[in-house]
Amino acid sequence: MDNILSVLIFFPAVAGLLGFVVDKSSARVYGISVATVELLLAIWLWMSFDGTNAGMQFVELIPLVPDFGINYYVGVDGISLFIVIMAALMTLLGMIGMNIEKDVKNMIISLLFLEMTMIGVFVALDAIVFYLFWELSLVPMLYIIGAWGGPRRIYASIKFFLYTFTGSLIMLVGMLFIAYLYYSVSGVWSFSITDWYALVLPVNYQIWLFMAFFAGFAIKVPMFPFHTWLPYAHGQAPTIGSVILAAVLLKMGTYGFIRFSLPLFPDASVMMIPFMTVLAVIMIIYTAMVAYAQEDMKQVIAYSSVSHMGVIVLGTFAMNAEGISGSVFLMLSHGIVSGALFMLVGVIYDRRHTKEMSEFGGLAAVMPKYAVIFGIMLMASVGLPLTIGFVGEFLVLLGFYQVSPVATVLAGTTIIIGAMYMLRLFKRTFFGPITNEANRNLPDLNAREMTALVPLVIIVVWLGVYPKPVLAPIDTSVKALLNFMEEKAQTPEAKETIILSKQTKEAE
Amino acid sequence: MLEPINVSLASLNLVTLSPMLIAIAGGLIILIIDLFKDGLHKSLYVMMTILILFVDFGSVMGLNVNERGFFDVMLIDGVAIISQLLILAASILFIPLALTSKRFHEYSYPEFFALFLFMIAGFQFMVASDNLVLIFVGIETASLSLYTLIALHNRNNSYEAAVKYFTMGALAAGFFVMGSAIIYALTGSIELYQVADVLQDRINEPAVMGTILGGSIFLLAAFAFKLSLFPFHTWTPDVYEGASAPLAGYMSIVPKIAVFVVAMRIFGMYIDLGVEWVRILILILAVLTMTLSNMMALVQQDVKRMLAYSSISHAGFVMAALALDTTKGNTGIFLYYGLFMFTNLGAFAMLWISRHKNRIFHERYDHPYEKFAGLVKIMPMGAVVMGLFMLSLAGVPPFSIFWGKIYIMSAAVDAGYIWLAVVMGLNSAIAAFYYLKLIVYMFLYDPVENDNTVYYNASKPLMTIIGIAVAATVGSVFFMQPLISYIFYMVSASGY
Amino acid sequence: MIGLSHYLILSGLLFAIGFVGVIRRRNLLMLFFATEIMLNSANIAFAAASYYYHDLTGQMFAFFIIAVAASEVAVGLGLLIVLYKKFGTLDLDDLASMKG
Amino acid sequence: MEKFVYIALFAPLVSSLFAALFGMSPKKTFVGVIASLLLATSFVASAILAAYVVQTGHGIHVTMMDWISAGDLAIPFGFVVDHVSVTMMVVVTLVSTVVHIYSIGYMDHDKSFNRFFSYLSAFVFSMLVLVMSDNFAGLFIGWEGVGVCSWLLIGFWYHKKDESPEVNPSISPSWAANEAFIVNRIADLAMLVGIFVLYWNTGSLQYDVVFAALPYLDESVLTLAAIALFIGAMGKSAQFPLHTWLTDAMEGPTPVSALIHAATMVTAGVFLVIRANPLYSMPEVSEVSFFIAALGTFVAFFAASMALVNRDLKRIIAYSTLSQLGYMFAAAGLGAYWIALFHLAAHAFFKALLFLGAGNVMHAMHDELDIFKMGGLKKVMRGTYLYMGIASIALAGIPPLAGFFSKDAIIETAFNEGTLFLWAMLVVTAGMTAFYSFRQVFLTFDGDERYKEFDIHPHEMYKFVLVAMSPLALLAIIAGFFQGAFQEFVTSSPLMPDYVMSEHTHHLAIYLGILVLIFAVGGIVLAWKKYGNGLKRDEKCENSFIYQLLKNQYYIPQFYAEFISKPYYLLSHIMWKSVDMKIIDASVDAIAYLFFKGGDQTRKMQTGNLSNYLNWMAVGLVLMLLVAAVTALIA
Amino acid sequence: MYEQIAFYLFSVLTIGLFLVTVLSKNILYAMTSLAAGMVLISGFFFMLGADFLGVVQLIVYVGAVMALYAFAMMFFDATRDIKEKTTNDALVFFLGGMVALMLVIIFAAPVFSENIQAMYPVVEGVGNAQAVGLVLFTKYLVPFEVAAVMLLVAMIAGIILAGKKMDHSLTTNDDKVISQEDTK
Repeated sequence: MDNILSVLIFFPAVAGLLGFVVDKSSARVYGISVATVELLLAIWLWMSFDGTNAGMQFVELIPLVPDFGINYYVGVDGISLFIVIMAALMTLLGMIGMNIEKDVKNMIISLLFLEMTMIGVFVALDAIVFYLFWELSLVPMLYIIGAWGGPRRIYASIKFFLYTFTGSLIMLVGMLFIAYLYYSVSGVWSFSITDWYALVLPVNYQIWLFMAFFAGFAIKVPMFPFHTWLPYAHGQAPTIGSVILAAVLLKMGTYGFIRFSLPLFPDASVMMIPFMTVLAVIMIIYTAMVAYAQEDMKQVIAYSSVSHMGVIVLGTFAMNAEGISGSVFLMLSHGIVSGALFMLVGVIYDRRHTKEMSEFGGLAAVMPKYAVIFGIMLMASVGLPLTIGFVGEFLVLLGFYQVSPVATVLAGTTIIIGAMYMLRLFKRTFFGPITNEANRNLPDLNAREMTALVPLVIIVVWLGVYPKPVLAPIDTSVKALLNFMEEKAQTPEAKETIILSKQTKEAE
Repeated sequence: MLEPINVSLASLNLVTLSPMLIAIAGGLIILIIDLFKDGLHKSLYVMMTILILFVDFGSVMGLNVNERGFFDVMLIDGVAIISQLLILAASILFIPLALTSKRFHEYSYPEFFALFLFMIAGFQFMVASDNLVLIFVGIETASLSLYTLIALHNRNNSYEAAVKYFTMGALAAGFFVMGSAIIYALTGSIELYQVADVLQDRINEPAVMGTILGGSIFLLAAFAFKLSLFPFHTWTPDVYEGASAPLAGYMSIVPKIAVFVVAMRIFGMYIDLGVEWVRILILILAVLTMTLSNMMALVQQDVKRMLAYSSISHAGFVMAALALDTTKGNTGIFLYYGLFMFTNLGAFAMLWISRHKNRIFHERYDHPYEKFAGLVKIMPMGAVVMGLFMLSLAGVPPFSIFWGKIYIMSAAVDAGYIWLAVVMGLNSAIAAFYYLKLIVYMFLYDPVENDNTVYYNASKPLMTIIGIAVAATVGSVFFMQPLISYIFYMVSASGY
Repeated sequence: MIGLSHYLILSGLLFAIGFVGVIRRRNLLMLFFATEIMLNSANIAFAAASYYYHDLTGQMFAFFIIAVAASEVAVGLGLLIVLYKKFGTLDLDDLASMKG
Repeated sequence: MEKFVYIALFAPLVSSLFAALFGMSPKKTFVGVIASLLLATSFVASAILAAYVVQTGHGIHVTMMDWISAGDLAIPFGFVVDHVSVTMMVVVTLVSTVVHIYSIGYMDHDKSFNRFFSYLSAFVFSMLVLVMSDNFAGLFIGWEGVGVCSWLLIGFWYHKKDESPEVNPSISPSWAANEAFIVNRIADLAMLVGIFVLYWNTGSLQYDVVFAALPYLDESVLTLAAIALFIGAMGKSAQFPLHTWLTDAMEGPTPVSALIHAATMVTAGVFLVIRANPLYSMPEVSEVSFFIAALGTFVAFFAASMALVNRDLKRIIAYSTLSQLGYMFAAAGLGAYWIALFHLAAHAFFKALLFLGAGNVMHAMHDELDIFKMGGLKKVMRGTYLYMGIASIALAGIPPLAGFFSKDAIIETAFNEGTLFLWAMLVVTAGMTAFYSFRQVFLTFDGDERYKEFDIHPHEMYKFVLVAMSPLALLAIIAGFFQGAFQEFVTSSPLMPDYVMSEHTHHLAIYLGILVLIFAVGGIVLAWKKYGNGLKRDEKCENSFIYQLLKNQYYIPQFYAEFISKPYYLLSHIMWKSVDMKIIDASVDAIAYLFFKGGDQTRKMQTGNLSNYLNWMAVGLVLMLLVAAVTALIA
Repeated sequence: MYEQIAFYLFSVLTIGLFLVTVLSKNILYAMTSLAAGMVLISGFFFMLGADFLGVVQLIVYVGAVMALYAFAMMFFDATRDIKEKTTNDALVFFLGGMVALMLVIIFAAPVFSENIQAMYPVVEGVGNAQAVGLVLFTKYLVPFEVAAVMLLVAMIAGIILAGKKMDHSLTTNDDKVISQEDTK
């Protein structure tokens, strides 16, 4: 099945359209079935994926507007493969764990459309197609936050939409400029990324273009100081919205850095390392501190997301295989872990309709299973070895040490301050005596919630102990990427900074 | 004594006149039918009009590119053909909106349809000539018809709107004739290709530049009024509000396409001559227009007024493309309006569907946001359709206007105006807010009053038109390639 | 000797007068008078240029301007009549129900 | 032999998972029994491996599977059983087996009995990973693993509530757990940096590769690596200034204190220095090594001083642990790695014994820990008294018990290295050690029965528990005699340099020993004089500045609370409320507001009045004409 | 010489009359002076040799337009003085002055070009009306016809706007009311 990517993209969309017909009472089962099939398809994709091939696989190219160089062009490599799978997985588990009474059908349909856009973003190889899915993903998310959210949901959803939209429009100008440069060099219009890769841009252009793309990606990531939409979005979104947002949508930004910024502007990327480093380090430390001051469980996790995304950004700009592979892996692990944490907060919110930490205390005694799973996710979040969280974080910090030891140490404080806010959260919620009588008889996780959470626990441990099946394809593609960047870089500084692994060097 | 003049019929190339003649004849036929039999139902006239426009459309399709006719007064170049096609297409889409389930005043007049056809003929003359006289007469024919059409809606707001539009239009006509007078005084000609030749020679005379610029500025002011550019835009929201919803939608498209063609001819000439100030002024106007009208749209309480401001903003956006004076930019103008046509007309048609005669949601506004609160609960498909239009207007891909936007932004980038592309992008972001506001009202709020008022004016023809608009909006990606290549071919064939 | 510039400047002055009238007048009927002045001023410029260039085009334009002016009067007065019937006034200060 | 490696390693994991199965069930004694059996299996396997290493003289190296590989980095799950690690394995599995059995009795009445065993076994597994790993990353796994288990176990009684120090001098277990975890994380960061330095300079994290590459590295690299790794060790081994967590960790159940915070985990830092001895032996890093020794000595004295006045039974032992860790670092820093390792092993036995004894006392006293409220317990708790006595004698360094040999060797090393100041400090500390050990013993077991005031009826621990403790007691007594054999065994490893005293020291050894002994005996005598016949409180002394200083742990916890924790929270709050909300978010909103405000202002031009509209058109025209005229004039 | 005198006389008169039109409070004065101004403008046309234009000016403006205005004035009963709020005269005259200034500056430039090739030259010895007729019915026939349509539009517009049917609005009345009216 060579066109599996198109199937992956459009299956949920078609299912979403058909979903309008499905009766309200059965919508949930319908959604779960569709998402399951989608996940199976994604796993099939993985199974038929050639992990040793660093290039794009399952490529499809259908001209859309050939005069203007726009094609429906999709493909997947080691970097995007697992994010696609994760998107499918998180959608499914999110649906399973979802506890929504109101307008279930609309929610299911929105989620299915959202799934289409998420997968589309990660497999798009044409800048316009990428942009298309990128923008389109805002719409269902807007609806999800706005329709099922908390009291300030409308403010939050509009803020989310507009902020991201603004940044990406500047990115669009950047894309158009590259296409123009490509046109002026080759005489042909093209928006395909693989064509652009061949383009050698002057360094000053690279810097401007880098900044243009930065505007789009940084807001999405979200990088300091563009992050303030995120606490609102998470704070107000329903559980499922937060799960998808944290697990997948944020990854679009960092994925964009890897897919666009690094290979297209290798020199600018190298020149921007100090800038990105400063932002990333501020992001890591500052938002972790802010997370520490939060009173609302969900806000803690929301800010912690920003902090962890800082680590991912840092790894992206390590310019060595360790850092970038780690960064990609960390995207996955952060997706799984933060998704799970948001689901967990959702569990308690369903029961008590509050997320304030001061309302709780001593939950460990009342809800032991919940506490155990929360504890495991907490440990994964703070990067405990043999959980999924460690592998990426370790590789990123290891990789970035080569670039800047001082920044690494500063960024490394994430393992300290990360532990501080997470443990504070855990202690205030789960430890101590049961002070609030309302908590005394809370039911523990039910079967539905367990179904949603246990697979995540298994993945957290499995990929923590044996990350190789995932890490190896990522690493192959990342090495190819670095190799490519090194060849393309013009300035000697860039060539020097981009570190190829010994194996790649020997292979040359 | 004067020599008798022999003119061969073939040299007149009368076929270039055929489209306009068809429209005029159609108008006359409708008047004659009315003369013979009173009280015919409006549906007859609607269908007649569609048929006439259809024939008109066909005759435009049959024109050859780059021909002149009738003592070189008529100029049928690619631009003229595309713009006529767009005008006719929009008109064909517009006119069935008369078939509402409720009766409104203007459609009780057969003259309404005759005037409508005369107006179209006026527009067609405007775009198919480079003679300032014909352009002027065409503009006035169309405008006078339009003023009347607005007033025929027959309620206080429509008179106010028509009078405002008329008065400001008269001032603009004054600007136009003064500008033409300066051009004539300077060059001794009012045919643009000759004007260009003469100016080309005189462009280096030191003191003439100010005069050239002065002439262009009067014209720019006149066209800025027609295109509703800042600060000549002030009529737009009021007129749109006073006019019936479909006519407002129509006004946001067809007159503007026609005026854009003329503006392209005139200002393209100036820019080609190297009068850089004209370009700068147009860019200033365009940027001010899109930004300020966006800002004003943010604070509107009425959807129709919001759409009016948004149309102004879109016009500013396209005007910026005109200032680029590149083939791609000019292609972008038509592409943009070709796409905007469906979406905006669809959006106004949705307002038309929800127009209620005597249910007052708001003492002043017909379409306050509150009216659409919770629409998704009352009328799910309606809400989804309106949402699609809003997303398209906001420039969210893959809906139609997105393609126009990136094409124009790309044109700006190609011409080296990257800052302009960035401004366009940021403006789209601001604009997204007020479109979202409607979506938020429709999808995220609960209905204010739970009854079926929003269905009020719906009828099968309206649904059909909206269906076409939706199909064009959503499926735009599939016809982008033929559309772009056709327009690009036509525009470049006319040398713009 | 009277040159083209004399006529043009006269035309310009008349235009400015009409212009002042348009922006100053609050009574619609009198406002329309001012627009007539503006159109006429252009006519002078056209006729003058036509004379000095020995070219008839200018007179043509002026002729059409007169035609347009006449049509505008017809439509304008028609509008004023309906307006007057409904509002009972021609003062445009009373004509501000739509704003913002 | 490989299978024994895996048995030794994974038996505790199996035990942990097995116990976890019943984690949420009510107490099931068989869980404890099976866990203990599995631990015993692990011990037996370790012992077999030890015998194998002794016999063959070389270690076993197994690679189970790949873990992380990215770029050039390849980290396997590899385990090495050599002289050093096998020693640790034996000590760890032995002590933990005893503690497991002990816990069956100690945790008898606890409703979370099964969970406890799960955590405890998980800890042992982590500790074994730590000691057996063949690379730094594997070590780090164990390192963090024990940290988490320690967090779980300190916070085992999580349901106790936080109280302010004025109400209750001890803090809540959950607070203590978090403190331990976070303080350790600070050190872990440094350790990670050390790992990064080594990786980027040697290209690997395998011990053998790294150590082989050391001679080719720059001095700065070596120094940085040595410092970074040592900071890592400081955290886990609770060296100053990261020591506060250890005493707070006494909030955990006593078996935990015995296993983790005395015998095994806290010695991981020492183990790391011993493991990385090729690095610390490099002449380029001699200053770092000396710093280690100096810091160790300082901590030995510093901790002992705090132990002098403390009233909390477990905390006294914790300070003593701290002090003894100082001794170990002193030895390791001075290059006497095998002596450090020997003291580590010996200390594990008697300190675990001491703690378990303290646990018995607690059990008897219904969790009362204040030794001022005890006294005269020897009548009811003979066995415990005996064990505590033995352990204290060993700790005080009275021959022929284990402590004498190991500690004396360290003091001798300090003398041998010519660092007389360190030597003097260590000797004085030996005296203090003896004093506080016996102060505690006397206050607990001798003198008047003060507990009766509080209506407590102490009783002796279960018999099987006492029996289970006997191996430790035995080892505390006899371990010292194997000093020679141990030296021979350990130093036969290529990775373990020998350390022998110089001739000079050797000659003086007997005098030095006697000197230390005099101090030790002096300490005991002093303790007897002061406390042997019951508690006589001395108001004047207790109010003296030094007493208060020591009692308040040199005010260091208060310092941390006032100058680190609270400011951090305040700063966080400012960051959130003022910076994030008021500056960053507000500026984003301000931009949006600006547009709104602008819209509100601009819409005023839309007055609805036609005249104004015409004026606007006029203004527009005039402005544009102005441009034209200006251009004309310029031209 | 006569030409100069005539020009300046006519100019001053025209400007004065139009100023009265623009500034007068009395609509009758305004209209009368407008008509007089129009007549004078036709004088300019005759001076400039555009006899036909001059005649048309007289007929259309003074004849038709002024008559229309006169009727309208009667309809609106506007013979009395009209009160106008002229709040910002300063701005108005500033703008007017600026426009005048700019136009003078623009026109003061040497706009007249020597080398203009007249497209439709004024033929010596041929009457102006004849020459105009020739051009109008060849080159400008299309605009002429369009102007005819425009006048038709204006006529229709005038008729229906002023017609009785506009008095009952179908737009604002409910459909029930409308159907009742239909049956009447």
